[in-house]
Amino acid sequence: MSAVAEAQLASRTEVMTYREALRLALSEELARDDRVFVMGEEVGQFDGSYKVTAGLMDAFGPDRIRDTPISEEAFVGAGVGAAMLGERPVVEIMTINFLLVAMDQVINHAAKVGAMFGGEVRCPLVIRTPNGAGNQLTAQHSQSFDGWFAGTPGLKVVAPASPADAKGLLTAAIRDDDPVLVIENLPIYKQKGEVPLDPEFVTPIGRARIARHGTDLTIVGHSYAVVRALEVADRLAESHGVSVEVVDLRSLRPLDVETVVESVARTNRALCVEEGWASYGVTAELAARIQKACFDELDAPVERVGMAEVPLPYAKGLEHAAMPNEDRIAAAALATLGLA
Amino acid sequence: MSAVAEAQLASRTEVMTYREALRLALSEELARDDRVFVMGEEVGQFDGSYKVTAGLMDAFGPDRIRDTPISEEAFVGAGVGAAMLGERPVVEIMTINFLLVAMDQVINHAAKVGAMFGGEVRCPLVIRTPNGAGNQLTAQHSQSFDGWFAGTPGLKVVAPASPADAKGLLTAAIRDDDPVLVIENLPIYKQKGEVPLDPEFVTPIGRARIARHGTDLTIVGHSYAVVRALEVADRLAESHGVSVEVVDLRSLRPLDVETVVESVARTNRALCVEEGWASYGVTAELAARIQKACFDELDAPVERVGMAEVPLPYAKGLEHAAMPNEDRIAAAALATLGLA
Amino acid sequence: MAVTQAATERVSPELRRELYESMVLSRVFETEAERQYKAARIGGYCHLSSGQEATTVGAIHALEADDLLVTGYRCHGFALARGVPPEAAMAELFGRADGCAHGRGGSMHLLDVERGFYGGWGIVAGQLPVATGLALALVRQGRSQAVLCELGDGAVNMGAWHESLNLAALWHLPVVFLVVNNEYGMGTSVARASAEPELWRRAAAHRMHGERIDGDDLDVVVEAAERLLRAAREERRPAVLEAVTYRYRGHSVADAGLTYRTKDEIAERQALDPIARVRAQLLESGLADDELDAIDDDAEQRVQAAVKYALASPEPNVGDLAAGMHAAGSMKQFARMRPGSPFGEEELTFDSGLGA
Amino acid sequence: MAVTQAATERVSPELRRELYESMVLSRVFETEAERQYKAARIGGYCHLSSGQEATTVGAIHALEADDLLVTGYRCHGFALARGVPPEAAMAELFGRADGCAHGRGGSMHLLDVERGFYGGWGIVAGQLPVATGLALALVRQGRSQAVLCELGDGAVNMGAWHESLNLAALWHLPVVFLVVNNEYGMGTSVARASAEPELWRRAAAHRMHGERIDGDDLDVVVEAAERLLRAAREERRPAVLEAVTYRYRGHSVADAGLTYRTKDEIAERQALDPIARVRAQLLESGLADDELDAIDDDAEQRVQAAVKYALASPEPNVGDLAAGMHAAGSMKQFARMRPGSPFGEEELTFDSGLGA
Ligand SMILES: Cc1ncc(C[n+]2csc(CCOP(=O)(O)OP(=O)(O)O)c2C)c(N)n1
Ligand SMILES: Cc1ncc(C[n+]2csc(CCOP(=O)(O)OP(=O)(O)O)c2C)c(N)n1
Ligand SMILES: [Mg+2]
Ligand SMILES: [Mg+2]
Repeated sequence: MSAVAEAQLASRTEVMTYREALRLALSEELARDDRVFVMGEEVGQFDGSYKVTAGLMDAFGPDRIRDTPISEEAFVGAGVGAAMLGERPVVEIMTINFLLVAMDQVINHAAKVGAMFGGEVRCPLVIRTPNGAGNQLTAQHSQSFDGWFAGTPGLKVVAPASPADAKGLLTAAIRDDDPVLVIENLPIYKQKGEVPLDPEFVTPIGRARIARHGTDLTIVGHSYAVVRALEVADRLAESHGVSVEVVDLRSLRPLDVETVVESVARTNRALCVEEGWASYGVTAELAARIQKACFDELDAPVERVGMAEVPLPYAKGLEHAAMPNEDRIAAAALATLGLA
Repeated sequence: MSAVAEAQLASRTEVMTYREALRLALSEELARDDRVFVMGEEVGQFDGSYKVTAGLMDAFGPDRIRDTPISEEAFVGAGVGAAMLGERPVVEIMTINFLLVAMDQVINHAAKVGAMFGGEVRCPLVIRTPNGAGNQLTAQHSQSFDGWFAGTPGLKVVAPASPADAKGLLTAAIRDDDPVLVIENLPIYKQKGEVPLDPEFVTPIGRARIARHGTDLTIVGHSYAVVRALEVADRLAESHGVSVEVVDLRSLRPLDVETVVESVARTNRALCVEEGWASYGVTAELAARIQKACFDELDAPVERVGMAEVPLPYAKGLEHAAMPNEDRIAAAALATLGLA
Repeated sequence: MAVTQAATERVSPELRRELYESMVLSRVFETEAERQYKAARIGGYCHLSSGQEATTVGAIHALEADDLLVTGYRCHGFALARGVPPEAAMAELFGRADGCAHGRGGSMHLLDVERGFYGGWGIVAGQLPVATGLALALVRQGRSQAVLCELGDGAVNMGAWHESLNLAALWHLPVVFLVVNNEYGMGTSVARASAEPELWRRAAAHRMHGERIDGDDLDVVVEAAERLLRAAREERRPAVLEAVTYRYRGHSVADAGLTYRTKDEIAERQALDPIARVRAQLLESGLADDELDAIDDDAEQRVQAAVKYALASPEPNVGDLAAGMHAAGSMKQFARMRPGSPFGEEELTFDSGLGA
Repeated sequence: MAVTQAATERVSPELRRELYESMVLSRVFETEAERQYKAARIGGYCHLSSGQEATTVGAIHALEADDLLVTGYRCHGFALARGVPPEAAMAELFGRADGCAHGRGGSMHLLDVERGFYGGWGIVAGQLPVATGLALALVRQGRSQAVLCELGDGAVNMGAWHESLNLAALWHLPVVFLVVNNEYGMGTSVARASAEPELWRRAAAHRMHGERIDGDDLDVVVEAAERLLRAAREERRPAVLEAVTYRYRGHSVADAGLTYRTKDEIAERQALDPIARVRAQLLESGLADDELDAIDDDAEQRVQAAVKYALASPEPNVGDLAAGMHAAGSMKQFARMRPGSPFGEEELTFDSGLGA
């Protein structure tokens, strides 16, 4: 491609879904670096159970887009071993719920390689998997263990909430020399947004983003919670004329506390939201950090909203009531603003 | 036994180790209830890798004290199935690190039985396992995932810090109709204390304990952190004449926040301590709860101390520096008191 | 391939007719379930077993009243064959209070403790350790019964399979692992997933009996399942029974099921439909066409009645969101957890009258 | 039992002498390690392999320079046989900066990437998936080398064994799984843990070659390991090699090792000591006693030199607590995580000069 064409491409963006943005990052990295390969259940012939990898097997062949048996422990561990020898495996786990059977390889192997061996060998492994609930998938299939991984030294954890970050963070993860868990999200896959086409576009790991500017309250979250927060912000602007700032964390480890603290120092009120259970969850860490860093700035306690603390029931009505839906987030926001 | 003898026994206590207290609870419950049986690696012929079950196989036979192959996923799951049919399995996992290979059975099976099946069947399973570090066991063997389980609706999690509670909480766990994780601790096994001999003695699940009364600062923790906190409290009383209150949580789910809040409302300062990593850990939840419930009472931000956030290194000096040792806790306490 | 020969005489015409009713009920129920799913009255994952009825119904028939059953998520047919009323099953799919799991579990998590059915589980192979534990409990309780544990051909590559088989064989537990080999795990054929595609052979790794049968031949299924369950009950000999069958529909209602196989392949298998086979056998044995049509109509009516029942059943009370999560009395243990709770948590209650 | 016959002629006197040196070095090193452990200069878990030297040294000899090695935690002998200097190994046990893992790993986590040794791992069977991945990487990189993966007899009951073998067989990966059957997993004999105690037979569950050998016969080990590693390299045929041997000491230095076996049993096995066997063979082949004594003395001196070296090596710098955890440049990513940190966390740094 000519330098001019490249320059144009570098500046161009295109509207696409979160799913397409992930696929674009994968195909660009597969094309750029032979060490990159994709491995997981149904990623090839089936086109991916959520179609993220659709078409990639035709484009890159079965060696680089590897269908695996249902053996998460073995192929996550195979990713660890391949990465230790310099490959760049991108392992797909259908949903984060199934990482439970491979927990030992993620926590006690991938995360340990760097430090336990004194920096003698690295593990540039990427694991991609969606969290979330909301389609009546029920108790065993509707969880978000994000905080468990974010609390594990040796791992890096990112969770894109927009198509642009889906591309930018996945690219950054594949190029990173450490194990990175990329937490995607089921409801967001179909969300559309502007995505930079520049193959060199990356979203830096460890940098949060102000998704919406506001002055009265900061809502902090990651993944789908950000989409909900933006909706609630609009709603409250109309209904109560309040100005809500929304911080999209983008990374959970490293966690960009500075951006959160700068925001809360201006708004003096914070509401932390997550799709998973809040007790002992991601929002617990956020609240703990904010109360310490913003002790003198806070006009109200840091509030949290998460999924109702029960194994998610199947019935639509029960499920909806259990989710951190927009009504519950709005109510929590008003309570934090003293407007409840 | 005569009523008189029973009455005497009921009121008697004896000094024994934490390990012996656990063994006493097991043998009393095994004797009391035929449905109770013990299952795990080396619990029988080997007398238990940490000797908690020493002698029990001779006393109760190989059917009730079952040695298993190294197959944590299978025998934790076997505990789930047996419990669903009304048995009272007590599964021993050598150390909490090895629960990673059985995570799916604990989180996605044991914890789901009650709610997912609409209350049609219960799972009275007990899993006993020690957490902790401090003997140069290195990165893969020195972890504390306590908060992960405490954050899982459907489970109950207790963590005795004294011989009396070791007996009382294990007995309560075995008699409970829900899955209970009993988190023991390696360094405490040899600690001695007064233990009630009454076979009916139980420590109620969900009740914390004021382990030491004080007026200037509340140190909150569970498991071995409580032992450290008591030591630090004495130290600071001498060195700085400050009066430290220590709250032993005893249960992590349900978490007795009321006791914590009552204490902090009096001392106006809180330091939360844990053996594991603090970020996204148990102390994150404690800080989040305290800042909300004690917003107007706090004179300083809630502070936290945990293990340095790195896979625990082997070398003695590095390991000591990484642990939430008494020096680090004392320094954090003084900082919280504004005396640093 | 160690295909046990059919022993047709073992299935009497009366029994065959009974099993035919059960097979048809399963087929009709699932056809209706797919319709209702597309009408958005059923949500989540919905896995159909159309084409697998001979395996399902034959294996369940081999169970005694006090035997136990555990399955994966493809469990409609097993539940119905075991006697779960279509009403309770359909109401569960609709997420209603009168569902067999009170609307908490849905399609993947049917159960019926009174009939010894300990669930429908959703994690591949996760039900195997649980089934092993049920078998252990039977032994400890001195009950000479057995556990039938269903799993798929894809599940045999999970570590839980290996660990459970070793434990069952080592401890002589009365459990029969029924591998329903419908030739695909989602879009992956057995040959693409298993280095040893004759899955029954893996039992030998634990000195356990294994065999493979034609899962579309009702007589063969009944004979083998009865024989292996008896050995489990009477001699505490666990076994692996691999039944080769075929799934007509996609992996779940959401999957068209055509990226990994051809329409022709499906058509070929449908030409050998197990229900049609049994129908033909019944005609041979003297039943009249209209008698069989009457059975089919009756199944249609039972399923329509189940739909009516499900529609009439109330939505679960939102106040009972956490019902069943904890045993009665647990609220007291959680009472002191309220201060500083995440927004709304204080309101959660779970000591409820649902279920046991 | 499929014991391959010894092919004594394949091991020349020169080679036998060399391997004897390696076996003695391992024995002497571990004897000293136990002494140092009791003197509190070594901590944590310390697993000795005294008695297993023929298996360890024979299998490692079969590796080519570019082959890869992965083991469990009982790894001293493997590391030394592969050429890790006793100094670097002993310094690691002492937790010193010059240890092969810079004092971060200790006894269980020795490694030497330059020699293709990818660790010393502590979770039973956890190294199997990792070894499978290393083999996959060899294939992707077009390198015709193989991976030797050590595990114990107790490890074969973990799900990771089953999943890894299937993946290796299905994808034709060049990996040989060396099952060091020392008859016990901690205090559990093979018969009490495995329904199929002939562990090599489990390979068949994945259409993989398996065989059992006398792990105390150096010649047999060398022959079998060379043959299977060649098949892995040249034909991408993975295999299971079960070597039957015996552990003289307890499971770890902390275990007296007598609750589950008798002193007599240990004595019987020591009477057949593999090192003594090789020494006898060397005498037969004409070496003089004092030549062999000289080898033994040399090993003693090398180990004592290693102890000196370890003692002289500095303790790791506490400021480098997190060294190696993350790749260079990661500090920048973590820079914004500091506010509100738990006490002391701000000070943690990990971009360090250690290692790669
Ligand atoms: C541990 C785990 N991994 C992946 C999944 C997603 N999943 C659900 S069903 C299935 C295929 C199972 O195939 P098979 O065992 O043949 O059963 P079938 O669906 O054919 O009845 C997969 C991969 C899961 N539920 N659990
Ligand atoms: C998953 C897991 N469970 C338990 C342990 C504790 N453990 C360490 S070694 C061992 C015995 C292993 O025996 P074997 O595989 O025969 O190896 P050997 O020690 O005899 O060399 C056990 C149970 C562990 N490290 N990992
Ligand atoms: Mg299948
Ligand atoms: Mg062994």
